[in-house]
Amino acid sequence: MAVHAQPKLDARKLRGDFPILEQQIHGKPLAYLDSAVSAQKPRQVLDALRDFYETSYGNVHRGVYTLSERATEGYEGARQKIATFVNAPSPREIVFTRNATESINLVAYAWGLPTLGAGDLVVVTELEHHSNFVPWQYIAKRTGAGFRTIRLTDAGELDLDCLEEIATEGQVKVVAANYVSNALGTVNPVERLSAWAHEQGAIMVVDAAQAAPHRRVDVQALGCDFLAFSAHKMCGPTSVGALWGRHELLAKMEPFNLGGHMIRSVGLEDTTWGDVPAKFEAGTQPIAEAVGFGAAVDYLEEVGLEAIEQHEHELVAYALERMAEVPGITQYGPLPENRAGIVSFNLDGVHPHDVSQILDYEGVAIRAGHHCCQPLMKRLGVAATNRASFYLYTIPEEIDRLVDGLHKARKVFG
Amino acid sequence: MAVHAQPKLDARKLRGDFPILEQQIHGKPLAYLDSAVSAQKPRQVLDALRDFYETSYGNVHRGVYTLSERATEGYEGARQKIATFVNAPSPREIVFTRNATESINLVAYAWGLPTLGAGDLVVVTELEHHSNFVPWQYIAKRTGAGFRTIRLTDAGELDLDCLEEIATEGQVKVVAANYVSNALGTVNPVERLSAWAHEQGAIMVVDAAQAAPHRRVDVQALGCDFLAFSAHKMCGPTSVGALWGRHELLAKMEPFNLGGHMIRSVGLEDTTWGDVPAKFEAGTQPIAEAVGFGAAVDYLEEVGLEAIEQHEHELVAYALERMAEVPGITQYGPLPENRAGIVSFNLDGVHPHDVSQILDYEGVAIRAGHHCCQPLMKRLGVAATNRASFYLYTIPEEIDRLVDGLHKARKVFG
Amino acid sequence: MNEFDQMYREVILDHYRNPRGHGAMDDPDAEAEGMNPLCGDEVTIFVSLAEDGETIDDVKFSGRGCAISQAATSMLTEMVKGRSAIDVATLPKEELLEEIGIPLTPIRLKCALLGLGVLKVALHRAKGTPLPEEWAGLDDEFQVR
Amino acid sequence: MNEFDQMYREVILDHYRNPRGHGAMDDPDAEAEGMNPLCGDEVTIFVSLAEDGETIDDVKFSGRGCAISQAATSMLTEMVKGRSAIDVATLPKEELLEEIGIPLTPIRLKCALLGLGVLKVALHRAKGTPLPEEWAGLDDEFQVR
Ligand SMILES: Cc1ncc(COP(=O)(O)O)c(C=O)c1O
Ligand SMILES: Cc1ncc(COP(=O)(O)O)c(C=O)c1O
Repeated sequence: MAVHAQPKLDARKLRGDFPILEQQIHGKPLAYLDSAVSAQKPRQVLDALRDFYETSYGNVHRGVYTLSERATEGYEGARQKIATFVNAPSPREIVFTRNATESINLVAYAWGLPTLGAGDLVVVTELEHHSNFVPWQYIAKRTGAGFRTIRLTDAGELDLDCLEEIATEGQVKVVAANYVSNALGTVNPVERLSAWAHEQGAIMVVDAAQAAPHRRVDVQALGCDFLAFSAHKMCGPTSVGALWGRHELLAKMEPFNLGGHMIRSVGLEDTTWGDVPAKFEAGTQPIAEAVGFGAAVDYLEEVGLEAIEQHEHELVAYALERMAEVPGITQYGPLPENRAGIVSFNLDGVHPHDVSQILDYEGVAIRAGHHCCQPLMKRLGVAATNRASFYLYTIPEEIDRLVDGLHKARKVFG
Repeated sequence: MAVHAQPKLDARKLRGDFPILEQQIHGKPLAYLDSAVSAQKPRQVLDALRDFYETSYGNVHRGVYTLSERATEGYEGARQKIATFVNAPSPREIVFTRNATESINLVAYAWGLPTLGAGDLVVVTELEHHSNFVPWQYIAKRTGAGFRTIRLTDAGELDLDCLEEIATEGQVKVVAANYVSNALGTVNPVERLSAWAHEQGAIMVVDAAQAAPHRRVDVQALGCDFLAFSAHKMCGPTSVGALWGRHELLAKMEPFNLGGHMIRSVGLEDTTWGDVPAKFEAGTQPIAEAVGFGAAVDYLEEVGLEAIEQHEHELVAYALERMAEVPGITQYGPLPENRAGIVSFNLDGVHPHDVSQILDYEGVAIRAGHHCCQPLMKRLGVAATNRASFYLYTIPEEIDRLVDGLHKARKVFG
Repeated sequence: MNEFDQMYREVILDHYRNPRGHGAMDDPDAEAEGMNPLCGDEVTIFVSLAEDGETIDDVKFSGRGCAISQAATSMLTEMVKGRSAIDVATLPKEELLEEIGIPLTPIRLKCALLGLGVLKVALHRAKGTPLPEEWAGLDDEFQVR
Repeated sequence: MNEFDQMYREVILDHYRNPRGHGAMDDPDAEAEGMNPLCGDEVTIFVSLAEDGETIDDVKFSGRGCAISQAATSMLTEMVKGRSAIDVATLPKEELLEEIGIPLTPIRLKCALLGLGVLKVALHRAKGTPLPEEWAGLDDEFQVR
């Protein structure tokens, strides 16, 4: 991965863009270390949203009047920005959805339901978020296809040695994997999985929910067929996400949600579908949210994806080192070299809920739970972990405060 | 100015809440007469959105820290407001969706796919928006169920005389109808349809996308089983809608989208679903949008639904009367007594696109097209109509300007 | 001239009121029918070629629609008569738009290009050649039959 | 006392470190097992009744979880011993919450009520009575087995 000679990002300066970070929690400055679950929003995105509603709001694609044209420009302009962001060959390959979860369900329902059957295999990984696990498990069950998982090594990385065996058990039709694990921060070898999927005659579905906010994602370089991500994890609004898909696949697929806008013509007997991407965008679109998504992508590009990746890499290396000082800590996941800005750990004798609660009293927000990764939790042999995750506005002092809080938790429960 | 009754709502004052209405289009003040497609947003809603993002944003239900708790309160508080708004017996009967279209698809997929089969009938009306027509047609086709439409009288009202005949043609399993037609403004006899549906042993699905913004909707009085609506048509943000459903039906249903949050436990072999409504809210929810939706409902309640209905009734009566003066006009739809604030018409010799374009040059925004009602357009024997639609911020002068614009269009094309 | 007068300038209204080349054709050398899904506007185009099988001898169209779509198609028939089919099949849309000479928003652009799109599909079909890259998907978009 | 000291006050930590009634029971008169789906915390509760078939003679629990859920369950076992089963089956949750005596956010409330929920389900099952309205769906929520 070529990191360009790009200026390092100035997290301290960028924090000024995030109004929410200015507050105190329980009398301490807020240290928001839960960006993997959702990122905070810069003024630039909030301004774009508000400005759109105050000057240009209307429905898109339908009205022959000025507001509707402005809204259409805003919405389609955002589609173009997002296409460029992931290096999609064409903006019509970008479908706006509610979130990464819906993007994946769209593929599972519209591609999977009519395509899969007995003898076919659906392959996911043990490291998946439920959103890239449960839809495939469900659709496999409904269609009679088999369901297999790529297992993990003890280092928390995919064990590709099991691929050969999986291939003997049926016709692999779809491989679904995340690019970056939300629970461990593992960066997965998506290019290799794509190549393997294609050798099997399968499609490759990439869950980029944790990758798109934090590193350069290039759908052409990854060689995948579908890629899903959410705006809210990348400084954008809630309730909008995107699915990128190869045009030839999208064009052949059945629709998913049905209704206004996605049709060409509706008759009592027969209804025909509109073109891609309209075919997949039934009903009133996430208009303002897409505009906000576009503004978020502008913001990330301005900061620089390479700079963000580098910044988080430094933070995670620092965090792993500092946290290792805490007695009774167990850390999960790979070495910093192959890892995004996420640390997952447990503290001996202190339940994650209590860790997280004690940290909240220190103004430090981290997450406790199964992180929507119950198969992984089973693999690790734990019910839950603590997780701290970083973003472009995270500063090392926040990691120091996290470590101080862990010491305090140990003292309380000592 | 010819509004007859003493207005209970001061539209002129309310306009001050809507920043977008302060602008000029082609040098003329904006007259936004396309609220049926989407309503504009008051400052109160935009402030609530911004304030939420700036002070309380976090993911809901999962974090054991302050921001997440605040966000959860905001999100669940909105659910409570919306439940109260439609008089739902319990807030857990409210599912947040992207829009009315998705609410209907949820029922069609999760209830319809596993329930319907050959010999069953799905009944919709000729007056439906595509969003309450195409999902049912599609699911009927996939399951082998029959698909029937309740036809219209020449006055643009449902012809309930055909119900008896329909009932002889199979086992009616679902009746889906809109409460208020977006194309004609017809107010449909939903209570009677609910009663009939239940006599048949069918469920009743109400598309309230055009009703909820404009009149008091009471799910218990309507006697229906599901009710769908969208925030963006009721002064709320885009990308959030709601489905109300009876708990016993929701509890028995399969899920729709699958992924994070909607599960109870995920295993390699077996996955179990969460409770209602979590079961239907996969992935990160429309968090900020729900909060905005709640603020919109507060705004509407403050103005008063009865006052809104009365205001629009006066406007539509005035519009029908004034527009009848225009030579060569054909008006569609029922008498004002049974009609919401929507007028649909054609001007002899002038295509709707041209009418709409000419009006845009006068600052008047109306809609031209099939209004996502192609079956109705076929019934009316036209390809498209012009439609003007009113809301709480509409004033009679805007109708005067519409009429002036129609005279101008006639002159241009005379 | 303000924008309004430009869009509904006299020449557009004249073509709309008195469309040139309006009508049908028996036994055309090329023919196609399409619609603009947004508004349901329909256009059918008929082409007859000269003896050389290359020169466009006559073009006729029928249909219904807004002033822009009907006037643009009417202007188109005048523009292409006497030109070679291959020329017209690869005609840049800018040439027609210049002739129409009015400012068009993206939505009205579709109206203006309906006739040209249908004509291109008709010619490429008759020749058995694929649509140029820029127009790919057009037959789909205008539901050309 | 600030909020922090309240939530982790000594009595809570003491019940967490030294849970009363911790353990299993052979041949209990009522038994149920549940979990908090949010965090995977698990609690199994065993009840033995006195000769009269009504009075709670002994309660034991096993499980794992956060300080709040474990301490609350421990306190609960002390609270209910010697009371009548019917009383406990309809015990208002406020009584337990008062005993716990710390401010609880909605999420921590679930932790605090896990043990009580499981106990109620166990008792109602043993008696064959339905759960009271206020607790309906509880068995579902805590996945009680
Ligand atoms: C009657 C009716 N039903 C359904 C819809 C669909 O609403 P949405 O596009 O918000 O899903 C609309 C709005 O276009 C409508 O007017
Ligand atoms: C790896 C991964 N995949 C998928 C998702 C689901 O994203 P969303 O909830 O925005 O649909 C998440 C976020 O929780 C994630 O971290």
